[in-house]
Amino acid sequence: MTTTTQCASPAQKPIAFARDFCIYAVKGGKVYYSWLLFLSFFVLVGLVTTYIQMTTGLIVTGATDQIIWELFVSNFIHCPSIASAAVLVVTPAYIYKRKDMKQLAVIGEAIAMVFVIIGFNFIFFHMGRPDRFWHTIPGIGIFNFPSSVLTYDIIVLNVYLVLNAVAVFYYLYKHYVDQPLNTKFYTPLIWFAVAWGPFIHIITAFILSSNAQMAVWHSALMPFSFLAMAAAAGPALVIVTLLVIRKFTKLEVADSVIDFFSQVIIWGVGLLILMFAVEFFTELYPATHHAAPLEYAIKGHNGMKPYTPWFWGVMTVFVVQFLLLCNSKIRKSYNFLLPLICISVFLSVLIEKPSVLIFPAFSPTPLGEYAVYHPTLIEICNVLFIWATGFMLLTMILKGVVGVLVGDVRDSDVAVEGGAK
Amino acid sequence: MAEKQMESVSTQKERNEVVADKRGFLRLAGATLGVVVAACWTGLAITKSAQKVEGANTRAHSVDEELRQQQIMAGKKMVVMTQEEKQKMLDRILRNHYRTVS
Amino acid sequence: MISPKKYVRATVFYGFFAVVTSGLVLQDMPSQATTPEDKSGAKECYESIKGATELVKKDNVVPKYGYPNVKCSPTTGAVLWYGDPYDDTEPMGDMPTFGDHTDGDFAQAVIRTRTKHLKTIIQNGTKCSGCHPAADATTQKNDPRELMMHQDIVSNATKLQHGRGAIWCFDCHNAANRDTLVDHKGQEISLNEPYKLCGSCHGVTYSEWRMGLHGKRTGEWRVGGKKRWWTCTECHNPHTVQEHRFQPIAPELPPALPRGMTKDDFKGASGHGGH
Amino acid sequence: MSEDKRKNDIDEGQDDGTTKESRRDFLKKMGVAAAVTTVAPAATAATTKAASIAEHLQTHFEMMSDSQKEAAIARLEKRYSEQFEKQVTVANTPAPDEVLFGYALNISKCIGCRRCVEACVRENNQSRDPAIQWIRVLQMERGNDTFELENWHKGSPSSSRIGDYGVQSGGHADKAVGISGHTDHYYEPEQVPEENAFYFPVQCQQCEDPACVRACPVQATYRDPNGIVVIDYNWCIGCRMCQLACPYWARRFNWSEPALPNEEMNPKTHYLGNRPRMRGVMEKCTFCLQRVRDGRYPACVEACPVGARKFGNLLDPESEVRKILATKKVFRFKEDFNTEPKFFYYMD
Repeated sequence: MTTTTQCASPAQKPIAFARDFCIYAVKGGKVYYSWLLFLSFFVLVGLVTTYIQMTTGLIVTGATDQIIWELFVSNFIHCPSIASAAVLVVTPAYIYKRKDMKQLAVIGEAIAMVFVIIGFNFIFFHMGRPDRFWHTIPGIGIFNFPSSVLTYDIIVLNVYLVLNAVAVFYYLYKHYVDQPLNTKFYTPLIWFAVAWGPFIHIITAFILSSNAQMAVWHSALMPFSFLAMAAAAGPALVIVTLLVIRKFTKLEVADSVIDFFSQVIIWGVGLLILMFAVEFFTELYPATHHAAPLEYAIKGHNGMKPYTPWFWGVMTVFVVQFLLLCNSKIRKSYNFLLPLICISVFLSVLIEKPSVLIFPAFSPTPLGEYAVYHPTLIEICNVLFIWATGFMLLTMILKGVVGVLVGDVRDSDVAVEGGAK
Repeated sequence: MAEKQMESVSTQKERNEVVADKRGFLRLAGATLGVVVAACWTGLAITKSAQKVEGANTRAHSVDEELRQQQIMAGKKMVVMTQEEKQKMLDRILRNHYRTVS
Repeated sequence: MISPKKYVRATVFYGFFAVVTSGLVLQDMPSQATTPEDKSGAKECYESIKGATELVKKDNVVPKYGYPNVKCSPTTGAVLWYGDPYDDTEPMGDMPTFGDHTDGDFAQAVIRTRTKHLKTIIQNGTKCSGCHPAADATTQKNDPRELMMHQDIVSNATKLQHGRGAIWCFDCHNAANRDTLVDHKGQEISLNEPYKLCGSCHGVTYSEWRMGLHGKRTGEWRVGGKKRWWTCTECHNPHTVQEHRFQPIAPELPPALPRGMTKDDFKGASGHGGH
Repeated sequence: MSEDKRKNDIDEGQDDGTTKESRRDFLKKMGVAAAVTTVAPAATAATTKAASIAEHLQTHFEMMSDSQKEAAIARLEKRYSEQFEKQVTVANTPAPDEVLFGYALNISKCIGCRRCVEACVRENNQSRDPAIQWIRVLQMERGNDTFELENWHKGSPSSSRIGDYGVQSGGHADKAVGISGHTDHYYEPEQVPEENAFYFPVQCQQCEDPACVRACPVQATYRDPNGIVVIDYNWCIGCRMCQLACPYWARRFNWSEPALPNEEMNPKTHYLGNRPRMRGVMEKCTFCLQRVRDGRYPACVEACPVGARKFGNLLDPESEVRKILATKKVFRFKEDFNTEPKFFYYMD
């Protein structure tokens, strides 16, 4: 058609894509930079605290031999929740073939990818010897495959990360060069990723429930309540993200999409409340020793009730959220109430992990001790550091994704061609 | 601009869906087989690395399922063993030991 | 769109806050682990019965295993660790069998000679017979009465509990030779071999002791390996054994509480366990 | 006593000992010589750095060749000798053949004096601050009152003699009788034993089917040929899955760099046993591997003032533990977890 000034050869195109994508991702307006600056504050502080933890050891956290899991694990468990929720974005788009969501599926996959990375970061901080991470790599290390549940989790998360990264960047690249997708490759990939999504959370639940001695976790309901949490917290994050994208970018997001996700949250929170109720009944009615940790969380033990306010607070918030979301007027309040409730859903599911699920479960210890967990400032700073880096990554990747989707990031050939038209 | 591209993608897709002849099926079957073989191979490689430390996976050959079940059903915490139980327990431990060592 | 000056200012602002927060965080760090002082300098400590089984820590002995011959607890003064489990011992010698008990392995058995460590003997600098000559042999065998001496050993001799009041000092101590013991058959037994006397009444315990089920042994775990057998009186005080099998002793310090918890938190906090 | 004299004594002690491998001895001496004679500091720093890199890159102990093992041990001995200012030996005594270790503990004898705990800390070079202890002694109420109505929910009552210790005889229980009572870890009376209390020491039970070994993602913890569950401290990644899996609360984690005073450090160590650990790894009771592979009783057995602790070879019917199994009332703690502990509690 027209003479192209800089026509990249096919082999250079992926490099050009990566370059354009990165350049677009770091450029932005006032709000964009303010948000990144806000996050960078936590990153700066976190760098110091990370250094302290890596040189001093895990003693800087509040963990003890009585309560061995710190905030890192509690937050880690939240990450597969969000990551597996990508399924809820992809499924309607590709399996139910909803037109209004076809383009948005890639955003869900990007969120999944980033949250798997955040999860790995939490595990890295949880390890006593992060420098020995290579011991888990098959080939140079040892993989205790058939018996250790953690190895399953490593496999499942890595596969999910690869699946989503490939799906996201393949889609974006094809969009970039304006070529049709190879559906023979892409469709099975998407289907496979959809099937794989629930696994990451189920196996994360198995890490907990496979411990015979942790009585209160020894429950078959755990994977399902985890999936319900995923169905609640994942779409909550997706809604907030989509609303932000709709407000600040040119990408069109239909109201019907938001409505769909708020429906999913209702189901997620509702099922979650139901599962909590079922589990509490099963534990508390027979009142065997299995119920001891739960009783400790609910009403304390011998005057020690560190988790009681958290427990009741979180449960109340769940119910209130459910009731509020049942009101269609609130669901339609896209600019104020809905994002607020979504953030609250995200946070309440996150807070439920340490204060109800993890910390009380360690009391009594196998030898009958009751203990209280005291998170330290360094630990909290490190957690914030991981979240801040994670959200920074998420913001930049989504910025690039949106750039590709709306056509701001384009192969120069196509751009010129499009311009001529 | 974006809409136009979407259109082109969807037309391409429709064309692909039409193609479903014998060769396509064979290719698909071949690809599936390849994926299965690759998965098996990876699984085997991973499992192999697990057997590096000899005798660590005692789980694999800890037997006597029936006895194990009985014990779980009994829910024994601090219960004195009968002579018979003691003998069985010792047999189990020694058998497992010889199996692990050999 | 972007005014760089503004962002430089904001960065400086945030940087300041970052530094302040880091300072706060550093304050929150656990205090550097201090190495506690070695308080195990005690030269003398006891094995089982305080006041009766004292052991001296030797500086110059370098036995086969480890360095000092004993290590003592800084809190209770008890022996915790034997560099040489056979220190100051001699072969046990023959072992009488009562009934048809299976033979224990005592081929390599060693015991510690009691006479060297008996406080009464050491303090007086003489043997028992130095104060109690053989002339006292006329004393009645079963004649409970107030004692003028040894009230630290038996506070009220008229109510001697061993044998539930049925026996008296000379049922065990040899009236004819105070440096030895005597059994009910009149057999003279050395103070170093109290098991020969105790076993004549406590037969079951004695056979269990021979098999290794009762009592303490140190040394090698192998059957037939060299072991130091602890004799009856090294753990039990025969004069007070009726009141308590073992002399009550002070326990070592309790373990550290979980970090961040105080003793008050823990009042009644440890409770129903073991599931 | 001067420092030199003591060093000499130690050296003599070594020579008296039964160390067979002369080459390793030589290496050891070389290491100490290097430590004592002041080499140019820069060169020392460089070698230290190289050694620490080599230590980071070394593989699992069971997968090392003999020469790799020797090198790894020489590296450790050099490092420890410098750190603790005395000659430290790291043994690699092989496991004796035809041996399966078992342990028996008489709960009717135990007086709760915690000397086993203290001896264990000293023998096994555990961190003093934060304090790590492998043995935990529980104080419990005697189970006489299990017959009273308000205590019935705690479990089925049993014959009074065994009931004294809260232990049920024969059959099975709906709920635990023993541990249902009040347990205290931090008891601190003037003197022990206390009235109406019995004591229940818990340490690693060296299970035949250990939950911790199953949970470890990198096989850093495994069962040695004598049935002891050991840890390669240099292979552990510090994920604490084993600690979570253990129903006996037997494993301890080094939350920080362990603090161990030079004078109190026990210089006779074993690679899989009591060598000083580093920050961020798991540790646990190994039945004093360094002692039992040399034929000696574990430190807790030798320290127990009442002879409540018994140790021996389960394959030998003449051993103390086998005789106890044959003649005494024996139970295992939390048998329902099916981990097949080789640690037996018994009563007279």
